[in-house]
Amino acid sequence: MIKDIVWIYYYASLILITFMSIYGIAVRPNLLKKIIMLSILSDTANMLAVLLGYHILSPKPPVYPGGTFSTTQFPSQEQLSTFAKYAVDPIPQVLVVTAIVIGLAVLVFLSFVAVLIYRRYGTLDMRVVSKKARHEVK
Amino acid sequence: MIWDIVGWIGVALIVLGAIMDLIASIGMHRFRNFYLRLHAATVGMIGGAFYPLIGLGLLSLSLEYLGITRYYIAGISFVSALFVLLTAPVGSHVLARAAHRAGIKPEPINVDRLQEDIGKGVMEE
Amino acid sequence: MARISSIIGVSILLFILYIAYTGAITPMDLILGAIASVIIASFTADLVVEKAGKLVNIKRWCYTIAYAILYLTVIEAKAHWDVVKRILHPKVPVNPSIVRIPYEVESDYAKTTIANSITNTPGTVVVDVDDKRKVFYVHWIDAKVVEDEKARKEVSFTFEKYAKKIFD
Amino acid sequence: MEKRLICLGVCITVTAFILAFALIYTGIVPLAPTGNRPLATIFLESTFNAEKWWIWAGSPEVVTSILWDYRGIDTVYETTVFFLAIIGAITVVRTMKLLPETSGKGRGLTVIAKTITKITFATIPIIAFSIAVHGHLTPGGGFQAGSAFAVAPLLVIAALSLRLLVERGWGKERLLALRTTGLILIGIIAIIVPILAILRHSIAYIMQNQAKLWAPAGLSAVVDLLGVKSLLSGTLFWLNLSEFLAVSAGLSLVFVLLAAPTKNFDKEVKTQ
Repeated sequence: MIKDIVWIYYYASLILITFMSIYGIAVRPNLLKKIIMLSILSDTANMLAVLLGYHILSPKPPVYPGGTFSTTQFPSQEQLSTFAKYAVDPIPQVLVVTAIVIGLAVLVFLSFVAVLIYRRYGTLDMRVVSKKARHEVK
Repeated sequence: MIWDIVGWIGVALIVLGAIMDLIASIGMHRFRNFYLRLHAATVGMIGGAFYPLIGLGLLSLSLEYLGITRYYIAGISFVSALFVLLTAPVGSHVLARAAHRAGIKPEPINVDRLQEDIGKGVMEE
Repeated sequence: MARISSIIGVSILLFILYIAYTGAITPMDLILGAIASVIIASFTADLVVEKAGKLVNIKRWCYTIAYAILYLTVIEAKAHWDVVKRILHPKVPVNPSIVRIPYEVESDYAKTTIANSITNTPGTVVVDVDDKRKVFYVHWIDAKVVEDEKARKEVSFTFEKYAKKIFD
Repeated sequence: MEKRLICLGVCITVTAFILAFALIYTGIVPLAPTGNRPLATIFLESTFNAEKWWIWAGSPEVVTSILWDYRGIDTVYETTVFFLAIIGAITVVRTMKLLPETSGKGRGLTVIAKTITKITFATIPIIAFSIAVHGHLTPGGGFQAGSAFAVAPLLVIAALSLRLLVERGWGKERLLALRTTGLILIGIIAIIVPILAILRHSIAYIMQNQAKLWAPAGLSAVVDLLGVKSLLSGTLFWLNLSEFLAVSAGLSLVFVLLAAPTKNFDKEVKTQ
């Protein structure tokens, strides 16, 4: 029962952070704060994916059979089956590694755009920037 | 036998770290200005991060069933602890300096020698 | 010549760090660590080391170990206990001041050791440092004395004694 | 105003809990699972199982072996996206010349911050290298190691100065060249197994690592050094190493360009 409550709490807190970051992206006028909120949003999505791959572990942490650094013998099929029963699902983690890289790429590009906007308009407040840009078009 | 004792020392350090973290967060709440809160943050940094990392290293060294992985965990813990010890005070110092330069007054205060020296023009801003 | 000796010293330290971080001593790790530490030392050594001779001085290393043991057990415990008492006391008694603390060491590492030791003990934070007049400005949570020399005796006397022996 | 904010907070929290309940009891997300999915079990059992030699990846690090061995092409495209972003960033500042004279005064912070930054500048690269060369054995890998490495120039920019970095040769052109070298190395490693296979009159796929049942070619997973067998996991080690080179140079380049002072930008913003 307590386990279930903890689990619901995990999901609810992630959804809460999602709401807050969407609020920040939509309402805050400062471009830098929008970018920070966007990175928080992508991190929350990654966290959700990792949480989907998690499951209740054994009392002892699972230890990889066979030596990790110097290999004298390879682990057998039974050892690996026991390990696979207790280890965490690796596939969401693989997806998250990819997603982190894409998120970083977006962040790098957005920060350069922010730098460029600041050089051009002297401010990062999007209300002022859009007003100035409209003025320029006319 | 000796490794049992080392393991229990590690556990004790980790528990001590948890308590220190709790006290530090209470202190962050109860102290009333930025500079005083830095002292509470130091409690959280050294008592709450450095000692538990040492404890984690000792604990993992004492766990036989981890095999060769335990040296790896212990090495990472000790090196991280060393880096916390080196870099945490620099963070506090830089934050305090930036706050003082930004004009945040350390209230309440008895004597502020830095402000006096800046007023005299001895200490360059 | 000085450059080569400092590169050798720094690469030995980096190699020890690599092995400690990796936690394994297979031949592959040893070879890769040696190559990497020499390469990294070659482009950072002149920043890190001023005089390579100090690196191999056994006496300085002994003082370092003695200071680490003394600092991490006795001094830290005392300072923690003091601040924890203040936090948990119902009235939160504080008596803060920013005091001047002069120092007399020469090298950058010694200054940094003193400043980090002061900041790492809860209750004292180095706010600013003046290189020309050789003073730290320290925010002290319980300023019993505010005169320079007395405050120095209270706050940084031990740190300075050891820092002088280790780095100067 | 205060009341409205509190109401809003309570409403959002309640909505979040209701949504979490809905997600769980409609079966979209699992509630406290106790076992792995079959696919995960297959991956966990096959990446380092010498008995199933026809699908093993030769690496005990499951994430790395899935990433570089089973889904290698995908990773190549992901790397492409990241480096396209860096190329886009460079295009934004393409006419900028980064010289020591035009990269700031170089005053920096106090002596304490400077000394510690020097120490970390020397030690972060060796830690990052350790993460990179154990990417096929422990969690971590080329990208993570590169990100860790790029913290070193960032700290130097913050505490010492950009000028020192540029004077020591961390300029735009050299970092770009290093990044390109890393990318070319990734490309070469991706096609080296097919080339070897063609030379031996057999077949292999691009990005292949170990020998598969239908493509019996591959690099050896174990290397014998001075009588001790160490895992090298075929191409995984070399891919991690070249990714480390590319990512660390690319991210350092991004930080250096972001920290460049306004003067360098002025001319080109006016021309655009």
